[in-house]
Amino acid sequence: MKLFGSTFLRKKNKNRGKSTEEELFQQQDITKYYSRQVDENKKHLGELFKGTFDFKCESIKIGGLKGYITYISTMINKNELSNRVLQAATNRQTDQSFRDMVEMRELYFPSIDYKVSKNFHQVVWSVLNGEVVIMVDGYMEALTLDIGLPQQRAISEPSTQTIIRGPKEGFVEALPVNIQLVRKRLKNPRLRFEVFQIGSDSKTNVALGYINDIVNEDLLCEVRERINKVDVGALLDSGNVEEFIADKSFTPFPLVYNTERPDSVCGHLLEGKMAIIVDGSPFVLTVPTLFVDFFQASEDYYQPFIMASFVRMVRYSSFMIALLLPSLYVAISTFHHELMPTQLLISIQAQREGVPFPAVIEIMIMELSFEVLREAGVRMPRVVGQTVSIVGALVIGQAAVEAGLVSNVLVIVVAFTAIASFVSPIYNFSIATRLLRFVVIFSASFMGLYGVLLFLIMMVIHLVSLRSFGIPYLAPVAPFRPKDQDDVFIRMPIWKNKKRPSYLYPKTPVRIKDQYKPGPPKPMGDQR
Amino acid sequence: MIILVTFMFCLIFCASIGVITVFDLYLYNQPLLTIVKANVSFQRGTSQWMIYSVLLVGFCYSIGVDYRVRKNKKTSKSS
Amino acid sequence: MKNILVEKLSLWQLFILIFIFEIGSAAVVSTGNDAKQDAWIALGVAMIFGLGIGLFFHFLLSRAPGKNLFEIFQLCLGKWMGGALIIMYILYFIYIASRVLRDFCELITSFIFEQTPVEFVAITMVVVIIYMLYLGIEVMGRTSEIFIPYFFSFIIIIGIAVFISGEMEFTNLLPILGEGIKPVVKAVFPQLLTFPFGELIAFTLIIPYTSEFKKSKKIILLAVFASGLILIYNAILQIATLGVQMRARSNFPLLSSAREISLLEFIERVDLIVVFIVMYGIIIKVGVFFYGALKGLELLSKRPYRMHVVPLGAIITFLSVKISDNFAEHIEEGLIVVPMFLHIPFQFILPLLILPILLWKTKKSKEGRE
Amino acid sequence: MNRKPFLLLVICMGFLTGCWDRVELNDISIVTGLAVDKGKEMKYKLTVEIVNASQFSKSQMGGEASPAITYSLEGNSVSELVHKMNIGITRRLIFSHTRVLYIGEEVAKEGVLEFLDYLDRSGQFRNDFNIVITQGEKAEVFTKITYPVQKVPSLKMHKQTQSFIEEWGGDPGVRLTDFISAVTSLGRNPVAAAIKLKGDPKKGSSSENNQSLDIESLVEMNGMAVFQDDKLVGFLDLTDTRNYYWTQELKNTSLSVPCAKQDEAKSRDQLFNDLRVTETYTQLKVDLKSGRPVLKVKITGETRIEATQCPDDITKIETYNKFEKQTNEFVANEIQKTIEKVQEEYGADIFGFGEVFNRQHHKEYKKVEKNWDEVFAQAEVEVESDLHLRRSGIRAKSFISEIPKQD
Repeated sequence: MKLFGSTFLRKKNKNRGKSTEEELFQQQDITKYYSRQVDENKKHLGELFKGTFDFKCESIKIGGLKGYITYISTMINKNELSNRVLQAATNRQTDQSFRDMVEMRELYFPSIDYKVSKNFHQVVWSVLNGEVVIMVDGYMEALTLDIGLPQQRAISEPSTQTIIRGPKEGFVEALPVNIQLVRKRLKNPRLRFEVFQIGSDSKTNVALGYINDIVNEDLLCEVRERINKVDVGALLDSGNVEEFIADKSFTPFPLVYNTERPDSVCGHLLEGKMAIIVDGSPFVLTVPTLFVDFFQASEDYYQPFIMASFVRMVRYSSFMIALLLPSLYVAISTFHHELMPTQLLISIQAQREGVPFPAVIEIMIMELSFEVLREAGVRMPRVVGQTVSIVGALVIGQAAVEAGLVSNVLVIVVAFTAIASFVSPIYNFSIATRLLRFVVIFSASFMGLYGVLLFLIMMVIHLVSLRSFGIPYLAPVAPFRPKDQDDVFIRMPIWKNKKRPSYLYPKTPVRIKDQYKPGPPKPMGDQR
Repeated sequence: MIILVTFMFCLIFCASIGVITVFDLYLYNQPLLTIVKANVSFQRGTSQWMIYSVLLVGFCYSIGVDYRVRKNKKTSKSS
Repeated sequence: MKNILVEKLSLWQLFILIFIFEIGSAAVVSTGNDAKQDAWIALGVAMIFGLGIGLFFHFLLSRAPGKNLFEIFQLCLGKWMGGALIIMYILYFIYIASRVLRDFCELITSFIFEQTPVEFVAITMVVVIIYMLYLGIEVMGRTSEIFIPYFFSFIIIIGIAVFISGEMEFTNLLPILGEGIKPVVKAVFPQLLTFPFGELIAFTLIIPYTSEFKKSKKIILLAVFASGLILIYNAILQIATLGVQMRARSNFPLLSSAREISLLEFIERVDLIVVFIVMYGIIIKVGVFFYGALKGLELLSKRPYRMHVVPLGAIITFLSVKISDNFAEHIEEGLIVVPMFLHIPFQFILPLLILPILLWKTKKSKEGRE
Repeated sequence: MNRKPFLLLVICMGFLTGCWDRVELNDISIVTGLAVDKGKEMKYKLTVEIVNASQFSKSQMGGEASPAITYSLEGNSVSELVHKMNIGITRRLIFSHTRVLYIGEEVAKEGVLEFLDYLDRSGQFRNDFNIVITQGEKAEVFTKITYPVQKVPSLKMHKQTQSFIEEWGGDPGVRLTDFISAVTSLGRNPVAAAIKLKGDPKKGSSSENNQSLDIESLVEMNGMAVFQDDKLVGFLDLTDTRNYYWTQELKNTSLSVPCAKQDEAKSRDQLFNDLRVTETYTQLKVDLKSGRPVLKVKITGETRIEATQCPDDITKIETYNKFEKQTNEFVANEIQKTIEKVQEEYGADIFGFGEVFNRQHHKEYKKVEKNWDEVFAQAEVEVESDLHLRRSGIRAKSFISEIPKQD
């Protein structure tokens, strides 16, 4: 399959290997050298941040030397600044001298995260990043102190992937918090996070997380390479990364999984996948992504396996319903009347009596108005949202039928389809079904069930040709791997799930070697 | 040869018309000319215009492919 | 990374492809009518010969490892002679692909869409096949992996459903061999031998590209055996449901028997399920022949076969309509002309003629190496 | 990857499509019944019965219009007439839901093959409609007799035959494919159900018929029609039909078996056991006895007592044995009578003994294949019944045996 592997390689990225602070500022007017004279540095900074009200550069005295403390006041935690930095710097009775910045930090700010900046670009970068820079006269370096960010959103329940049983924590916008949420669950020294800075304007931190002794080395390289190649002005959400690293854009199916749930990310990491956390986005991507991932909710693993398997089957069938039901209605009612039992046919015909549109137009109107309603419902302010749903229910549900514009059966079909399309645990997968549904309706209205079949075969061919980071999208089913079937259509009990999925080629294919199987205690006489 | 795809298309097309003509000759006992005519000609009143247009699409496509191959070769030579 | 990415047709996929290929159209059109109620015996006999045919093709390929049939031709006969032979084979494959496609078009237009022109059905089918082949033979394999459960279970379910509907009468199968072995032999030679089983020749262009050539022998035999069993099951189902005469009169007996299904007063007229089976079978069958022709063109023109997909698809569409004026001609050609003048020479005689040359050549090269 | 050709092709496809076979539900009329009569001037007179679906919608329930409409046309072939019906009918007709095919007696006598070919060949017809021969009246009359519970006449007819087959078995249960394969087979002759009209045909065709308690005209099952090849030769009554069906694939039926053999007594004075046959299996065999075929029917099955008028004590084994013996004799006798009747009156092998003979003794059958019906008419018949009496409802002894004797 050279064809798909090479799609990405073909687009050679021209400016690769950037993303270090060295190349942050390409403008010639910013000097690169950090001067021994602090005043000169101050002057450069002042020029750079001219007109920025929250840029502060205050003079302090440290160890009897003249120095400046520089920061952007809106980016830092002010309490921390005054309590830990300013007090420590000024309250010292004896002014001890120091050899270099590291020593100074040991003397004055022993408990604060630090970095030593050797050039001017780094200083600017740190200031922009919400850190405090202390420049002291006569030294070739500046000290950068990380005193933490100001307020951020508290950890709350994920809004898009709610579950009934299971952890209710969701990711937030801050990268460190998100990493913490993952680390908290996996206390494994081999859990690693690599950081990339992406976006020439935004300089967003992107963390690539993986468990080193599970993930396949080749896959890791591929992912790393692709993240490196991302070339964009600003990364505002993980959605931007998703579009850049996916194998193929011309497909309605999402090739990258996203989730708000830390437990689901951990599950994926343990399977041998990688997580991509983008600063500023509560949606974490996991790659490689497979078709079946979109049918596995994390709740499946917290429920009894029989129930979970059943629910999973329901999900698969509701996917098919959401995709095909309207088109089947169109096909059967306009092409294959013989497929319906006589009584049903008569009653459907009786309902369609007097409806002025052909079935296709009828269903298109209803589906479109449903899409409009859904979109309006999402974008509306919560207060007005209620109104939309009431109007929608009245207009679509009742008035249309009573006015004789659409038939009753059709309302049932559309409603059921709509409900079925909400079953998928991941939102952007249901987008695919929504979009494709119109294509099938179209095809069914031309060619009846033959058209539906043609569409299905085309869709499967398309799905089968998709790859996510080189892994076939339909992996455990096609190519078929009998050993990986325990977590696809049904979920086997947890104690049976001893192997990691082999289609990801994990380094350690076995989760646990133990042959434990739960059961009641053995009766007394039975002990051997 | 530069126009290989188009050439192959024409070759295979003519040859396959030849094959079905031979079979029709065997089955129908009609003069050769009428059979060839029936096999190639466009019958009105049927939907056969569809397959003729598909044939045209195939032909245009093959020309397009040849053109692209040629262009690619030129650029690779010049570089 | 690349070792993960490079994926060849796996043995399981090969198995599925052969399985669907063999059943493909043979399950729908009436086969072995000469043997009357013993058609299933005839199929069984033909299957045993089919195993032999599979072995023979595999033996031929194993003499020149890594080479497909066309490359073997060029090896044995030289560039020009081999090229001429390859063009003949390409024509043969295209012709058969068009015939198979025409079968399906006739089926659709006589059973489901009475008004729709065959041209349209042919075009839509070819578009799907082109799309599939453009993406590669592996995609064909994997698509089949997705559809095989449905394909298989539908075939089995039809039988069970007809049985539950109470439409089967196994007494229709009696008397077994009432008129002796003669009708069976007549059905096997040459029709059944060439029609589903001899057509394996198209796989000589696919087998060399599977992941493990050595094990493929077993797989071929298994697939032929399994598909033979399904065909026998199918024949029994048709005869028991329709009776010998009705089966012989039906253009597409499997569809006619599926029409008898009537369960719970709700599940009726499920012949569309059969249409699905047939449709997928036809797609694979046309696809494999198409692929064979493409491989030949690739070898001759030294261009990647993807470039030829669309033009050749257009030719197949054209031929499938023009191949015969009416259904009677189509059937007559299929019964008289094709087995004698196409199947037997291309499936048996030419490969058999090539074999000694190949043996001699490989022996010589071996000696040369030593 | 170059996607352009596919886009082009898909767009082409979009333009090519003309939705040839598309018919909206609003543009069709569902045909539920077809009636074929002999035409006055032309060969056939075809009557279609179509459902008026608007009568079945919730909002218009109880409207004035009739639930079904019929329309007749004369012509030389059924297939042409089917497509010509729009002379008087607004919508396109679809035949896949045809429930009953009524064939007039006159037409049936002349042969039905000529128009059955259309039904066999056309992909539109399902194989689940009843074929009935109408007795007395013309076939078209039967498509017009309404019934209050099932308003569409043919749906009523279809339901009626289904229930009748399941409950008692007085219908041969013939479908199109059965009929045609019986016609083509040399070793079997076709049959079809027969119906007759009770009451006045004029009154039955108006919906007032539905408003009285005592329905003035009603379609009744009336046994079956026997064909010689494709020509009607006669009718059999309901009991004979049941017996015929028993030799084929009967499931349930009930019997009233006289308790004691009183040859002279009229049935009015007799006492009966009422038995329900719950499961039965019939085996047909043709044995050769000194070169002549002997037709053998073997019936096995289970029965239960539904009611008894006899004073015997049902808790005893002897009683069970006695009843079983009586039943078996009764059944064997009944079926024997029916077969002999067919042999004598029609000489047409409607039971399929010829096919059975072919399967068992292929070579011997080949000799007599051409004149099998004659051989059949002269063949000896042996019927063996082996029904088992299993249980007797929710009471043990009948209260009849408990009544203190008067004398």
